[in-house]
Amino acid sequence: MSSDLYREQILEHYRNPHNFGEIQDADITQEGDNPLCGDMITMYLKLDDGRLGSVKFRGRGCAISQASASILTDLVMGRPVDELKRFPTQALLDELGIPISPARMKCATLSVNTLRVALGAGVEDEDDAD
Amino acid sequence: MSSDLYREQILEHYRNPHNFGEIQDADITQEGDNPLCGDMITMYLKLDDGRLGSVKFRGRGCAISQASASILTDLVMGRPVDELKRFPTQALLDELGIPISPARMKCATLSVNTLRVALGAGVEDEDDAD
Amino acid sequence: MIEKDVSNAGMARGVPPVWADGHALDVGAIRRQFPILKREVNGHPLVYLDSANTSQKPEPVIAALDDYYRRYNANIHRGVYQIAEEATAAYEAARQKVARFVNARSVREIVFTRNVTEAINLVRYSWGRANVHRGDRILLTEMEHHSNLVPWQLLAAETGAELDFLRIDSQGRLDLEGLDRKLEGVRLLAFAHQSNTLGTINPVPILVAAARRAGAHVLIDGAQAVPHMPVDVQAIGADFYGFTGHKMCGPTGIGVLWARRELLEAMPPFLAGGEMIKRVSLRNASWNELPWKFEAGTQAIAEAIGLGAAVDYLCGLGMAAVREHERALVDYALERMQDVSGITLYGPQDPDLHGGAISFSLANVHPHDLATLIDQEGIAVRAGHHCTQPLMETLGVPATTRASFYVYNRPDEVDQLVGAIGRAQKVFTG
Amino acid sequence: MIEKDVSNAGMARGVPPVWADGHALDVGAIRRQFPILKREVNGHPLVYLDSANTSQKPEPVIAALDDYYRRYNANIHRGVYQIAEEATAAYEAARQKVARFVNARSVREIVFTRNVTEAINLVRYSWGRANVHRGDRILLTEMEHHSNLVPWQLLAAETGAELDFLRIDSQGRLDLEGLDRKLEGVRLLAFAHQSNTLGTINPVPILVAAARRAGAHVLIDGAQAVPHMPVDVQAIGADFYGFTGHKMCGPTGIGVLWARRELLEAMPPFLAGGEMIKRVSLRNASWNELPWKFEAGTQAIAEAIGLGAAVDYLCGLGMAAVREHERALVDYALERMQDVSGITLYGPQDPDLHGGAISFSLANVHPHDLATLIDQEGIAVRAGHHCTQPLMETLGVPATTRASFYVYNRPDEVDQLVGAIGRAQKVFTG
Ligand SMILES: Cc1ncc(COP(=O)(O)O)c(C=O)c1O
Ligand SMILES: Cc1ncc(COP(=O)(O)O)c(C=O)c1O
Repeated sequence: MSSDLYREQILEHYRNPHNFGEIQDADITQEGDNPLCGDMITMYLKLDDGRLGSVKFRGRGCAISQASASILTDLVMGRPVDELKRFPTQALLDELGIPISPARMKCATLSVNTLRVALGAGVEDEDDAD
Repeated sequence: MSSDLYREQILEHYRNPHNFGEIQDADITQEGDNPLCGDMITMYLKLDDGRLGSVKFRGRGCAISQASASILTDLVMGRPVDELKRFPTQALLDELGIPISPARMKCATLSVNTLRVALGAGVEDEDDAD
Repeated sequence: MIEKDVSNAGMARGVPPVWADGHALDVGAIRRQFPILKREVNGHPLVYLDSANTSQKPEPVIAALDDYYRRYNANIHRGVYQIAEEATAAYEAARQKVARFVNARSVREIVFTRNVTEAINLVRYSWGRANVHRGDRILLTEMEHHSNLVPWQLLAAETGAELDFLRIDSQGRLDLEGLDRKLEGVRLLAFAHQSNTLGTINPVPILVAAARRAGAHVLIDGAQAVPHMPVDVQAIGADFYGFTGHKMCGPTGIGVLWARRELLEAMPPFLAGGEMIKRVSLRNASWNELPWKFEAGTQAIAEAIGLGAAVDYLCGLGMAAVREHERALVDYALERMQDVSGITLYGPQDPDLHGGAISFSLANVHPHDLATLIDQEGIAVRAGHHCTQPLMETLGVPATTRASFYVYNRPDEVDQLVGAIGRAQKVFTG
Repeated sequence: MIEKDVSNAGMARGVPPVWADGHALDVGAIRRQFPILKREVNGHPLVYLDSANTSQKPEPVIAALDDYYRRYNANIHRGVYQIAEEATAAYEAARQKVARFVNARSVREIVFTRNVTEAINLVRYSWGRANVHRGDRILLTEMEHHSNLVPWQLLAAETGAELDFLRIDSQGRLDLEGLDRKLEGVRLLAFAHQSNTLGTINPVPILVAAARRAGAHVLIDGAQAVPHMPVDVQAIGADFYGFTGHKMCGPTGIGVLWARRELLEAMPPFLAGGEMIKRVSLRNASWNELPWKFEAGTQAIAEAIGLGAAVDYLCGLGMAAVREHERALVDYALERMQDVSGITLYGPQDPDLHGGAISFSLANVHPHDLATLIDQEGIAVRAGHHCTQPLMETLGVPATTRASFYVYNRPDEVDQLVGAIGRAQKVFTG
């Protein structure tokens, strides 16, 4: 069984996700889901002087969706909100470090898309490239 | 050019159709047409003691539809109406004596189908055979 | 036991000759007819266990398409030249084959569509809008595929009709308790002959008889039945019965609506345009005879011919033998799979009631992760809601994994699946 | 002269690279790509002059279908396994090719249908029922194919809207006199880019501009345009533009609706079922993103991929070169045919306005007899009303014969046609 696909890092994040939980007095709470496979995520954001002071998430779903959420929270914690509105999907994929097939892309990007919606930024629409 | 398809007999009937015209005091006048190719025919029937005393037709369309009408009128003139209600399509096709492809079958049978409708008999429905 | 009867539901009036075949399938010979099975995926021979989603295609079907395009491609019902005659004859011969295959009374009752989804929508738009009114009820089941659910939601919203649902028991069988009462005031009962998610073969005779007593019309979604068992629409006695070519060895892009002729005669057209008309003036039109009244524009000609070849192919195997083959595979698979640790199997435990699709969950591996992992061993299964989201609600899971079988599957593929599931579990449990 | 502009209508914003090709077609090489052209009919090599009805298919298209079924047949958007990923990628790549081919702004504006007839009916049901009301007017032309006429008759009957028609002149060109007045109160202007019967290339820019001034929506039936000339939907600026795969070297069973994204976003779904939904509960559903919102159930996957291969093929030839080839053939054919005794030619005399389809009547041979007779020499032409019965009324004939051309036709096939017409006339005049 290929361990390329589910590197130990991913499995570790899946089993013991970072920043897992709720922020009771969150400034922004945003749900996101992936109806096709039932992945769900809720992000809790606390802002601090233009920065993401704190971020937590809850969710259920496949290892890729949940591990990517865990990894994302590490990546974005403390960064300026303006910058995060343009946070590139690729940065998260690079950090995941495994090949993501098109069918699993929605799992891998659920967290970053939910974050973008939470911050009032549009979702990247790759289908329109010509 | 193949003369099999348009034997001299067909062309002769097409150019000089038999029983062409109207019967002013017809007992039954029946129109028939073939919307797909625009063939049209009107049959005029005069009954005489349970027999088809006289039959004429008018029409316009392809050689096969018009020649077949001409040939049909010869075949049915004077025959008992009860018998004609069951007049077999094949008898007309035999008399035409040329191979009729499926696409031209509606042309070849327009006259006999119109006659059947005129006599209150149903059209043969070959599609239901199983 | 009533349920035991249902897998023979279609055969009540005797087995039409096209299904007659007492022999077991020669799976080795069958596999050689399916070119895709020679393929390797991720370094392993393809183990295709997703036929409930779409079936693979045998040589004669692929060859029928190829032959059409190479030798006699032409538009049908229009041309008076040779190749157009050939194309028309082949297209209508395919309809005849389909009619015989499901034992329709007449070829006029067979309407070609793109898929069963379109067949159901045809009934929704044409029959439904004319016959379903405010306050009428439409009875469905909670195991319906979205394609036999959402059209009725929209029809209900448009007409003011109400929806109601038959529920399932813990083994994924319909709960028929109070069926007659539930059918009161029902204009249409619509249900799947076989569930694509649970595998359940529904008790068609009971449901149809009850609907008849209640004066309800019956639509059956046969997408999962026609490919897998003998189906006799006359014996079943419903009003509408739809199925889909790509699940029965046929090409994509072709499906079938069977309906009783009187209904089709009375129904207004659905799609309008070329071929479905008799006479057209600038402001008026009249309609062609059945079935062409419902086939607007240039049809999926090659696809219909391909479906005809698929029907020939299945007839050659014998549908009773196909059903028996799948019953045996399911029997074996249920037995093997129930030993997997942490597995939950959905659907009937009795293989007589269980068509060739098995859904399951694992305690420790999400369906998508499982499907991705075992694809690494060349095994194709489906993970998701299988277009039955409400049923997922009932089962209390966001998704399941489903393995489904067809004529080319062997017991050793079940073994490979079970082995791969175990290895996937190890990845997750360490 | 305004009309001279129209054949370049699609190119106003510069030629997208996919059409760029300054060279004349190498018809010999092209013919070798179409296997059916090797066929003999009634002892003669096939002379196929019925491409306006359906086109023949080149090797790469047939091979794309074959390859799909042999190597990666799987349902799309559903499976997470390898062959499903390949099928999904190929299907969506085909959409991308089609989008580029007609220069759509976004792939989301490209909806796959069975044929252009379904594309037009989609607009009828989805946009039409929501946007056309009692007293609104729908303006058509009297040269419309039944597929762009009967749907609007039915929509008008359902909504209480009124139909009106642009007339043609003696050369089969639209009479634009009083166009602005005729457009008053018009909700929808629908017309063919090119007439399948007359060959007329309609003045698209003038019609669209006038409709815009009047606030009317515009639907263009591009069935006869997209296969034969560069078409740029952004430059044209209509609201809906439909075309059909089987006339453009593609398989049967696949067509395209292009529509402006804002319109598609606002339109309710047409067919309901699997794949077009986002979330479904027992009583409610929400819709998938564009374009999938309009693609219910298992799509014509192989056919879409085949259409993608057809687009690649046509791009390889260059659509400007295709148009020029046909223009030259029509020029030659009009000249040769006008010398036939007793012939009446319909449609524009100017080959710049005349696409590759020529309709005619003979004084002494009925179209069906002519088509049957010349089929004996292997020549395939269409005889009938060409799904334009009202236009036949205007022309005052029950039917015409139509010869139509495509990339594989040569001037010597025109010569054979003219010779065969003469021999048919001899049969009838003795
Ligand atoms: C101008 C025009 N519109 C519509 C159609 C209908 O196309 P289809 O039958 O592929 O839907 C055709 C061809 O038959 C056509 O030529
Ligand atoms: C039970 C059932 N109904 C309907 C469908 C829809 O079939 P199609 O997508 O071919 O229209 C399917 C398959 O997806 C099915 O399994």
